[in-house]
Amino acid sequence: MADVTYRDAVADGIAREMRRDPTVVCLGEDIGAAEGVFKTTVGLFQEFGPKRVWDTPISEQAIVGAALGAAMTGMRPVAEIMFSDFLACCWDYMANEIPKVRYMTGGQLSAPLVVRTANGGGLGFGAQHSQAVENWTFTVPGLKVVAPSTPADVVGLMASAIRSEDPVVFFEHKGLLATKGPAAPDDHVVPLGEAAVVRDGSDVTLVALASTVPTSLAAADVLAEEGISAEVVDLRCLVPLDMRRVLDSVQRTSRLVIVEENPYQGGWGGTVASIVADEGFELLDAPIRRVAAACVPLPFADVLEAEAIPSADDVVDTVRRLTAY
Amino acid sequence: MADVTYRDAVADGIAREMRRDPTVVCLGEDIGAAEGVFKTTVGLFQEFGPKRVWDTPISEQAIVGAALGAAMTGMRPVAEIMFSDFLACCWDYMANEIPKVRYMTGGQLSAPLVVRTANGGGLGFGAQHSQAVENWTFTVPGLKVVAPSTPADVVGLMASAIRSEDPVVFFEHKGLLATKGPAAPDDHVVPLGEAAVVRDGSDVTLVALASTVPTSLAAADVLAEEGISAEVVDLRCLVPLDMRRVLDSVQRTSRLVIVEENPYQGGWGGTVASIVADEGFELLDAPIRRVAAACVPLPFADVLEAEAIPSADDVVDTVRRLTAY
Amino acid sequence: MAVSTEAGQLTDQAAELLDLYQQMAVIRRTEKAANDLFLAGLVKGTTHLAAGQEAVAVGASAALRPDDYVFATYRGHHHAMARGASPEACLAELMSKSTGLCGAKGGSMHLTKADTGMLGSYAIVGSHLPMATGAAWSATLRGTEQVAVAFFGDGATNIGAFHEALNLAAVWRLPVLFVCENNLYMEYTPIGSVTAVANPAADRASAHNLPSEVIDGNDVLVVRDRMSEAVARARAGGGPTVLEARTYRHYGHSRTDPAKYRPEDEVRDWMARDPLTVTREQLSRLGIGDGPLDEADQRADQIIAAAVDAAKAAPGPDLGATYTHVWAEESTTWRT
Amino acid sequence: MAVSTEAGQLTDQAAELLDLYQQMAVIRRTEKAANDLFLAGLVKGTTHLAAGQEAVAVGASAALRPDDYVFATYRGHHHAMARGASPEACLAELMSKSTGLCGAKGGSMHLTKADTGMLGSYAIVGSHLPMATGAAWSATLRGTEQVAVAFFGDGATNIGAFHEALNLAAVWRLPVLFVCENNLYMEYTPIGSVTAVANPAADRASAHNLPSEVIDGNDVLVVRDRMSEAVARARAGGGPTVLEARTYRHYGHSRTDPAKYRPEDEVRDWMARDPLTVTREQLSRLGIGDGPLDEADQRADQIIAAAVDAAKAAPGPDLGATYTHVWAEESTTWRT
Ligand SMILES: Cc1ncc(C[n+]2csc(CCOP(=O)(O)OP(=O)(O)O)c2C)c(N)n1
Ligand SMILES: Cc1ncc(C[n+]2csc(CCOP(=O)(O)OP(=O)(O)O)c2C)c(N)n1
Ligand SMILES: [Mg+2]
Ligand SMILES: [Mg+2]
Repeated sequence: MADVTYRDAVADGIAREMRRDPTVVCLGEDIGAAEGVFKTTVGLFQEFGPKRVWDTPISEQAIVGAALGAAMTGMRPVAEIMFSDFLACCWDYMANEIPKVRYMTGGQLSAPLVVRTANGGGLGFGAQHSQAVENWTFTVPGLKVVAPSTPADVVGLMASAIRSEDPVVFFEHKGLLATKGPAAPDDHVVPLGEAAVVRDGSDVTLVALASTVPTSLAAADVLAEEGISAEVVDLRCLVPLDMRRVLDSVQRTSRLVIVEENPYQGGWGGTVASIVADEGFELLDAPIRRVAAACVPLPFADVLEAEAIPSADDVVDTVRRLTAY
Repeated sequence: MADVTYRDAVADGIAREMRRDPTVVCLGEDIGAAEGVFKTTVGLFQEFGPKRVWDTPISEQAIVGAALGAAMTGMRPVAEIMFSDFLACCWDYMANEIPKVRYMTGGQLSAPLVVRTANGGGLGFGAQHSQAVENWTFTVPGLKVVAPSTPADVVGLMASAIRSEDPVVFFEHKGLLATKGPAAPDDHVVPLGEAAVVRDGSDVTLVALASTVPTSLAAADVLAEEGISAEVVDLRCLVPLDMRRVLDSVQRTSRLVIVEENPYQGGWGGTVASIVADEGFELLDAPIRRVAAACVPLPFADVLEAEAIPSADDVVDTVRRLTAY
Repeated sequence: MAVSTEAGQLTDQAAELLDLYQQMAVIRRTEKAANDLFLAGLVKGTTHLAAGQEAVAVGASAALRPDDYVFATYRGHHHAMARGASPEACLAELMSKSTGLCGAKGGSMHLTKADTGMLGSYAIVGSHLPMATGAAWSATLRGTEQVAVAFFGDGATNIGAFHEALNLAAVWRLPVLFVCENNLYMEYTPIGSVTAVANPAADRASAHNLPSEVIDGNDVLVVRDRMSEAVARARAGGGPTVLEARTYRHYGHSRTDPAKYRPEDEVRDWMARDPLTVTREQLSRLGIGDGPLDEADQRADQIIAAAVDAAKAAPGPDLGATYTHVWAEESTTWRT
Repeated sequence: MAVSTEAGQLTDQAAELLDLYQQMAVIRRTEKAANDLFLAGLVKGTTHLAAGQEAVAVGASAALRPDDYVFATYRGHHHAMARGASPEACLAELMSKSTGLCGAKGGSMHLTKADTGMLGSYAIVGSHLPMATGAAWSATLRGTEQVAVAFFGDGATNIGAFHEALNLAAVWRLPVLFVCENNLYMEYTPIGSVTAVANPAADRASAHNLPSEVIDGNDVLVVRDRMSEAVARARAGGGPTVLEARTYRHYGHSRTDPAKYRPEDEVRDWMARDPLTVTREQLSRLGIGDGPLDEADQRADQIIAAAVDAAKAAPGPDLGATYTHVWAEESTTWRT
């Protein structure tokens, strides 16, 4: 099978579920006839028509609020929030409503919905269109958080996300949209909460997510030339978080570097690090290191943005120093 | 001097700055003649009148958005968001606008404003009125984050917050409002970013914030009876984060327990833990432990809420097991 | 309901109105009980009583089908009960009992009875209007001819979600009713002092090309009839309506608020227009004397007395309940 | 500006209009240059061109005092330039040069010139309306009689912040102008298909008890005059006004969008009403022939050619700039 883009995998992943389940409906800004600003909904309007693919006004609260109301009443809405930065415009729904309805009604209601969003930096979109905000959603009990790094994972995790009885935030990384990988086979389903060891290694564990997976793999290539064998774990989800695979890997490597696109303070890697510093304390032969973004809003200029966001070089440097420890 | 309540200290702290600086103005819902839902603005409307203390509609975006516009143009607004859960209703301003204007304009604009908010649980207000969300703000570069635990610190940190040229989110813990402590002396100013060692100890360091300071102190009392000497560090601010004092303390105690009211996943303690697991790795004689809330929306019933939120008993248990390590 | 009167057999009209009175009387007493229990320390946290606003809930419910959807606010006890929640389950919830509507995990602000279409009470002002819009959207997608109703306060009309919901509902022509209970105050602040228009909800409807009306929210028949028209229009594909029901709360905003900020004569005038009084007068005009009404009051007293006893006797929740209902599968945790 | 015409000395009226034309011509060419530079790969990220909408910015600015405040959107190049930003500084910003308006940290979507009252361009739709409201509030608090203006698109009228700002501004009677540039489209979707009213901004003003008007946004004199009235009212304490200027963008929404979703005749009609053409015709009616206009065009060409050269020649930012302007004191970091 020919390789496909991550971008096309998004539309493919949604379309597969829409074919399977008539209660799956999409809503968002410019997702219909216009096929999405990122072209991640190409073909959906044509195949499924205006009763399944709904264009909305610029009303992020209404979008996810309506998705919640529909999810409570028998539908499986897939809502697009165009850039993940705009999750801030409907954060009340993301943090206070969607993840809490099941709990605060004592299980009477549920919210089987997906909020998809284009996430992350590296494209020169400036401070308000470039953030990697998986860590925002990570703070909220009741949300499942998915952030795939390959086209096949996009399809397989989209299936799980849409089928999930729990609300899922699905982060599609803007920097990966044009990347290619093997197409997902028919009926491909990747369960939520299973990390993937995408490269075996023995000297250090690199824990990565979405864009930092290719970053870490590139770093591992460089390190391999220097004789350092890095294992790369793609978390794929933050919730459920597959700490078993991380701890297994650290058991073998005894060194841990976490590679995050979000800033260090408040980043998801802090939680991963703290679990390892607790439950994996005896496995460690060296300090835990985190390669994360600088504590700055993201600058526009590409050279500055590259400086702010973790690069393969940053990972290589960190691992080099750590293995020398 | 007689002891004062934390609640009264809030109004006192604001009033002191309003007397000092005529550009300080307050806005929020029911803060004027009604003197605030939590009575944390008592006396302000009477002393300073309607040109300094403004009642707003229920429009959280307009409140903090207007505060930002005013801050850019010569005022020092102090905006109240009634419950910190409602920061979600204006999260775009908190995450994308207020902290980024200085940076994305290359330093042309600034946002010297304070957003005050009643934070935290333990009062049976249910899932949407009880969260401790300092960790939300911690994820955002450009925000300073303050969460005092005593009346005197409220006054001293309020002075620094209002005088700061940077935006500050000021968390007033609902569970502490009725607690008492020594009044702040005249001209009391506590610099942002200085943690306080509120109890000396030698066996373990407890790092705490706001409500978890009394929790940790209570735990330390119990532990002392068992011969375990716990040092308690009150961070007072998350940004700037005083890691120097934390690392100093761990150097002496070689054991670290972080006590947080927010849930474990995405909690601020992850960042503290990861810094110590990196820079303090050699100081540690035992795993780092975090006592944090369960990954659940907060339940209404008091017994359930108490189960979800860290208690002194939880801290005692954790320390006991850790010192036995 | 078969009730005998001084005058013998009841007309259908009178019987129906008497039934509405009975419902309101039960709600009124539940609110009083909630207040008493709060003052006695048996209800924790906070509570927002709807006494005085019963006619909105009961009148509106009378216009709905059993499978229609209702979304309410933290001031939502009356809506929960009008949609079938028992006083006992409501009071048990307030008293943190395992028999509570939400198993004591929701509390006063989140009363929900999903199996009878009461899809929750929400405590962030305005947040449920988009949800009701979405439920109406879902009804059209599924072709069920259900309608959804969002009840909200006057203060909610100043928050952005209100407008986003109205616009989306209008553009998609959804079967949703936006019913404002204008009780003249947000918390302690008169609504007029923070709102640019006189009728906070109705005067905003035209901004979204929606029909609207200001109605007497203390007259249960007016509410029922205006709602019936709007519901019929919505069910027939005619889109949303904004109704603004003027009403008044008898207690303060929440908890122990004595509501001192309200002018005495305003309180007096509105108390004279208590929806229960209004309905008694209407019934008397229909020839129903005090007998059946007193009977209804007594029945309500008995129901509430029994409800309070049962709620008091019920057990508290298991601690294990803290960890359930976070995820669909109880076994799931956030990490492995 | 002293300009000689075929007919000799210019009237004041003509001189002023010629100046407005000159400004628009410069903006037009800056936008064209930005597009060319984008296609040449010298502008990264994204850019939203305002070509076609110049009359709104230039006409509105002509009605403002130098110390008034302007807030714009990601489609804000014209506002930045109308408020004194040089084409060179704008293009340098787009080209990631250290000489850019924001030192290459903002980019196309965040052009700002605070020292001349252009308080920024904001890329989250609707977010700046509350900010402008706050700046107007600040002006009243300081007693300066400044006004604040928020420019925004038709699509922005459907987001909650729009309404929150209008209501607060109305209740506090603030000197703020809400100026909608209705260019008929949000991104690729016709505004009418997602908006419940025909005039997205003007038809919402009454929901907040504000005066409003739909005006010709391609006629710089109309914009100037209607703005002048609204500004005078605001300065005199008469409160906010909503103006909806109908206009059209010549390019697609952003980047390389070919805007294929727009009907050909719509494009043709609007291109015929290009604000530069409209102004040329007005000037010709005032007796100004092609000479001064061609001169103005040539001057604009020269300015832009020089600006492009200078921007190209300018150095990129130091990597150290990544870490500055996060905090007031450069020394501060988030931790010790
Ligand atoms: C977004 C948000 N802001 C503020 C509050 C705090 N609050 C709770 S009720 C209330 C007043 C609401 O007034 P109204 O909508 O008129 O409803 P009523 O209480 O009168 O029924 C406020 C401000 C809230 N719950 N949510
Ligand atoms: C809150 C938010 N939602 C979505 C977007 C993405 N977006 C950018 S521009 C735009 C269309 C805006 O349309 P309009 O307000 O008419 O302005 P125009 O681009 O036509 O000038 C959208 C949807 C955004 N920037 N912010
Ligand atoms: Mg009210
Ligand atoms: Mg537009």
